[in-house]
Amino acid sequence: MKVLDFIVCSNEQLNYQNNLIKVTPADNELLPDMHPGQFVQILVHNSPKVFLRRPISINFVNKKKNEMWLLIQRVGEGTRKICETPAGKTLNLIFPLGNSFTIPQVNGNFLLVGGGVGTAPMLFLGKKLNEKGFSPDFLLGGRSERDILQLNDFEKLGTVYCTTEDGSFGEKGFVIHHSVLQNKKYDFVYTCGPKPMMVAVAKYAHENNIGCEASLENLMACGFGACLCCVEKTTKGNLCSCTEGPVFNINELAWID
Amino acid sequence: MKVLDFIVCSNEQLNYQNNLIKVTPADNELLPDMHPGQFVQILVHNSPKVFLRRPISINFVNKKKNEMWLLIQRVGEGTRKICETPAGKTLNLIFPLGNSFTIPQVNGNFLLVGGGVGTAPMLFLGKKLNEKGFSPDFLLGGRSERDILQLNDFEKLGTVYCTTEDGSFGEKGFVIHHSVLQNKKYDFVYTCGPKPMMVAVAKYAHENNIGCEASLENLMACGFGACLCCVEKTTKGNLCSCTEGPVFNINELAWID
Amino acid sequence: MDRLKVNIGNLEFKNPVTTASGTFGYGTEYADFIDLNRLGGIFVKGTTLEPRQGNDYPRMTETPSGMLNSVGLQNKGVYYFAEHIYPTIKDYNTHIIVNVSGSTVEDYVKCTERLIDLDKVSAIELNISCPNIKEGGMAFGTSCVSAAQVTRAVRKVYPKTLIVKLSPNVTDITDIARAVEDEGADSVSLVNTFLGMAIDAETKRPKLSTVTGGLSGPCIKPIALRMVWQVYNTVKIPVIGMGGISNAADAIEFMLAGATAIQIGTYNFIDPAVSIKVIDGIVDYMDRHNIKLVSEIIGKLII
Amino acid sequence: MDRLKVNIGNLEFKNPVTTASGTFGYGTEYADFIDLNRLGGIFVKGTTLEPRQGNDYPRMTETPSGMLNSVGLQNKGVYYFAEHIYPTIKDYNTHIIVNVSGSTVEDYVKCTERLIDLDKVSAIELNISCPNIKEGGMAFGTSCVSAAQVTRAVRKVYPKTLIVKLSPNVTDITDIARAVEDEGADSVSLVNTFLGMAIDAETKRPKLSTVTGGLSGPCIKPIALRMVWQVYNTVKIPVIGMGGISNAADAIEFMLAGATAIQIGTYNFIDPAVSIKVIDGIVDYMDRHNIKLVSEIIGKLII
Ligand SMILES: Cc1cc2nc3c(=O)[nH]c(=O)nc-3n(C[C@H](O)[C@H](O)[C@H](O)COP(=O)(O)OP(=O)(O)OC[C@H]3O[C@@H](n4cnc5c(N)ncnc54)[C@H](O)[C@@H]3O)c2cc1C
Ligand SMILES: Cc1cc2nc3c(=O)[nH]c(=O)nc-3n(C[C@H](O)[C@H](O)[C@H](O)COP(=O)(O)OP(=O)(O)OC[C@H]3O[C@@H](n4cnc5c(N)ncnc54)[C@H](O)[C@@H]3O)c2cc1C
Ligand SMILES: Cc1cc2nc3c(=O)[nH]c(=O)nc-3n(C[C@H](O)[C@H](O)[C@H](O)COP(=O)(O)O)c2cc1C
Ligand SMILES: Cc1cc2nc3c(=O)[nH]c(=O)nc-3n(C[C@H](O)[C@H](O)[C@H](O)COP(=O)(O)O)c2cc1C
Ligand code: FES
Ligand code: FES
Repeated sequence: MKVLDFIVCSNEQLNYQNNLIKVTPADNELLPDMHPGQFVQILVHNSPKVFLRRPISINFVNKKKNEMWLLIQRVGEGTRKICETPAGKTLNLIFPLGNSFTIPQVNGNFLLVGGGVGTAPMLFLGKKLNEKGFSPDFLLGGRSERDILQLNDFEKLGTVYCTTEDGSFGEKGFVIHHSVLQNKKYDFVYTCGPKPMMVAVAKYAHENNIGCEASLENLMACGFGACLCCVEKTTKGNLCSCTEGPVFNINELAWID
Repeated sequence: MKVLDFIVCSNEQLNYQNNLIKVTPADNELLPDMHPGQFVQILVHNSPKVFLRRPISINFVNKKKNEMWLLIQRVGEGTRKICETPAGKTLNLIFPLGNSFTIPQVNGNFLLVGGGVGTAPMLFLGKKLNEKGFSPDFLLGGRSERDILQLNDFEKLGTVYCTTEDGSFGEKGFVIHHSVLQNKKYDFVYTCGPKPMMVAVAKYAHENNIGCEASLENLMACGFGACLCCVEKTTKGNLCSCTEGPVFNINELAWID
Repeated sequence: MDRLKVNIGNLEFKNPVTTASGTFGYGTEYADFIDLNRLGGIFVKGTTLEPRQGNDYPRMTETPSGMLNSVGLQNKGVYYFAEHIYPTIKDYNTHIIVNVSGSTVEDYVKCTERLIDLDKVSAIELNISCPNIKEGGMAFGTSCVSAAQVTRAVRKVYPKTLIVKLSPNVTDITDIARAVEDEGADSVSLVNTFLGMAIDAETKRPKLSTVTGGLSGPCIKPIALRMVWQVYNTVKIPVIGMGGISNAADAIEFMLAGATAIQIGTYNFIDPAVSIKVIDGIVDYMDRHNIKLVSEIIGKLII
Repeated sequence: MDRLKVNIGNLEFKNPVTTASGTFGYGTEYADFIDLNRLGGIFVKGTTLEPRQGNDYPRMTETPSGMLNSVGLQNKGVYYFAEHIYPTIKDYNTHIIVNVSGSTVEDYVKCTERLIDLDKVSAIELNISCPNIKEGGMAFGTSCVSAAQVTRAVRKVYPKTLIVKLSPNVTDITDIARAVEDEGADSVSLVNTFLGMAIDAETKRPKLSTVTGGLSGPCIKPIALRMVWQVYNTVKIPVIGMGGISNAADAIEFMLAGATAIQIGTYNFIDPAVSIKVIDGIVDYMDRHNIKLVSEIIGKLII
């Protein structure tokens, strides 16, 4: 873990509420090894309302360019301010934080389910699986076509299925209703997104006896295990989702009774 | 008084610590009549540290362009943030606030003494005197040559004398030591700047039986008479420097015993 | 706009949004910015029996998300108010409530007596919580005995709506609220400012001439909200909530916690039109949440 | 760096900058960010006799210039601490001070007893001010009688440096400070968090599972500073000040107000290296002001 200034290399507004920000260490220091599921804590230094840092997943790492990608949805003042940072300006990050998704040792049918901006860590995870020689399936959900993000990038890594609530792209409905879940047998499922979606995915996995990991987005103050604010109730008691998560095996979680 | 968004037409960094910002109402509303000595309260909306508005004098009004000028010295977070506002962006102002300098009805020898950024209201005052057909003298003081601001503008309005503490421009020393004060007899003196300077000027005026008005820079919360925080002790009791000032006749002030 | 009506004692307020004493002058200071007639009420400047010069400059300093003040109840006294100020504000179509302050019980009573006959002064707010005067002031509001004593004395002479303004600088604000309720207060308002302090490290001196002053603004909102909720759960009389309100969401939070009406203080300095924006924002919230009457929000926190 | 030394009771601190309990884990959480050996001391996590799961999620919400927490003393208990955590931290070259919390006087005493033999635990900080547990906690710190009672009981068994951490949720903090001084406390630390609350207007629900929680961060600094100054002017034992410190100027303000040492809490979350920056900033201040020994700053507010 480190606190480091990053320079914004580019800041692209992907749609009405999402930005893709690519950053590189300001002092050209080489990025350390980072793992899918890990996140950063971003300082918001120009707002009277935002006091704490904001946790954002590592969306992708481009080792060659020494760049890290952050995919951000503007939901409030903090994410809005971060997304206002123009190329050339700096962002101060604490990174890399948290545990990461389990990378399987042998090939299988892997499904990566992301809802909304919860697709963010899935790109990095897909890439890592790719590097292992695996070709995962992606199931991406959004409200409408414009909410499906980074489609081209995902398509390079595996087969992509989509759902939209209004049916404007892919199958109509929620990810959990996508036909691929009926038609194909998976060995492991990874998920990140709104809690109700993750719970539904977890139930699907549980019922079908499939291993499943979910990445939580609990509210955080520190992000590195000092405050104990981000706890999730688990079979092992209250665990910190910032150090013992954000990735949890669904069997540990108190989601399914 | 009004609360209005202004657009920054230009923002020029004059030296290491001063900016000249020209603004015009965002909705093209015509500027009302404003008077030298009056000020505006600027909202600082992008700082975690600044809570209150910041009072800044009206430096100049260009009626033709419907522009108001603000001359700002970056002394802390608030003025720094204001000076970071680029052309095209908006500043929210409450204006015009406060009383104003007395404009004499008959000609005479007028001296306008400004120290540091205290020269700000003097430009507007000089202009008004000019419009009346009077040609005032200006006495501007700064630490060094680079602290003497808007010299060209002042020279269009009257005779300019300067002092610098390091002697790099004009006479060496403080304004109060300038030879013109010995050599010329004035009928009225106006002053704005650091308190010790204004007190010295007030003493000079008092001793020489010259009328004198000073513009104070007391700490303000509201700027329009609601909080009673900005009071100055006067012969009439505690007066609000935002509504009953910022301009006071030195005879009212408890500065000289 | 009947749906915004709320009642404090016998008084009907056209809406729950009022402005806090000491931050809104006599209302006239804001006449350029807003239509004062739209306000639920105006709590005018702290008024004492005798004129007061207030404390020495500097009286103010900025703090993180707030400010400290030590104005010290500068005002021209209740007689001047009644004769010279009241006539200029009495025709506003909103409640005028005078914030009565004092150093002795007798002061409070005498000051109140001068106000009884002013038809348009619908109520008084007894300020037993000012941290910025040497004698009396906050001391009255930090003990049940003295809070009860001054309330009792004023209640005896004042037939109209009596609101008592509580100090947050106490171990248990519900004790004080109960004490003044027992003495016949029609309502309690809270909170006044928190006693605080600021130092300039470079000069090694206090930033206020009085060393300590009263803290207000958004920084205090979480504590104020907690106190309003506690007091709402303790007394039967209506609660008027304040402390750091800067927008409609804040106001609604206070109402959910139990406030029948709210006051906006310090934020008027930053946005002189905030009170009107809060009224409009409450209507918008009611529309979005399908709430017919604003009174349906009061105390409706779901736990 | 001898010029930075300060003394709390019999203990010498290499500098006045320490980190606040509950915000700094066991120190190890910060080992990646700073050299822990540079700190004056580390006040480790609130420790209780029995393990505690703490309160339900959500336990945290942001507020203007601060945050509310209701962690509720989640910890594995003093036995686990002594056996498993202590060995991993005992070799840091800084003072380790355990924050002892409990629900009954007996809990405090037993928890303390388990710590006596831990050589490198130089002192304990008796937390009689936690607003986030149902029984005991803050209740001990809001009355002189119970504050005295628990201090007396612990003092009886604990021979090393005993610091008592005071609650700011009281009418007069100097009363409590005097009460614990009279019972033999070597030092008082203040302040703990202020009891506050936050509501989500849209869902009409409290933002914390426990409804109320403890407010910390820069927002509370003016009140905390005032209390440190009051307590410094009341007791003879050294005062450890905290509440919203985020930079060296803040730390110096607390020292000018009378703090012998300071603790940094919430701001560690925003800048994990803030404690070291504060140490460096104090040295810089001393150089600029020609101050030889940091102890020369203590209580040197000019009034
Ligand atoms: C480990 C982790 C990884 C994350 N990765 C990403 C990412 O890659 N991209 C991304 O856009 N976002 C991500 N988030 C969520 C992101 O941190 C929040 O959206 C952000 O903190 C909101 O800040 P704000 O100031 O914009 O909104 P606020 O003004 O603080 O809140 C706006 C609204 O969002 C809600 N909200 C805020 N934070 C959360 C949260 N953590 N969970 C649920 N609701 C919340 C608030 O209750 C409020 O209703 C992640 C969160 C975590 C914990
Ligand atoms: C009526 C009026 C007119 C003014 N006109 C101008 C102007 O035209 N141009 C201009 O640059 N400035 C002007 N000022 C001063 C300006 O308002 C302050 O410099 C500004 O508010 C400082 O804000 P800050 O956040 O940058 O500094 P802060 O961080 O608030 O303070 C930085 C330092 O400046 C000191 N300081 C802050 N405000 C004042 C003040 N009002 N008087 C003395 N010391 C202060 C602080 O104590 C601190 O030491 C005027 C002030 C008043 C009251
Ligand atoms: C400058 C100033 C002056 C005040 N004067 C008074 C007063 O005269 N009487 C009073 O009861 N409260 C007074 N208050 C307290 C406010 O009415 C209010 O209780 C407090 O500021 C909290 O609300 P806020 O955070 O919205 O400002 C004053 C507050 C400020 C900031
Ligand atoms: C998340 C969190 C947990 C805390 N836990 C404890 C605790 O266990 N024991 C304790 O005495 N104080 C605890 N505190 C209070 C701090 O030690 C400190 O007194 C308070 O936060 C004020 O300082 P600050 O504003 O610098 O944070 C906690 C504070 C926070 C924010
Ligand atoms: S966010 Fe602080 S421990 Fe997880
Ligand atoms: S600044 Fe508020 S009355 Fe002058």
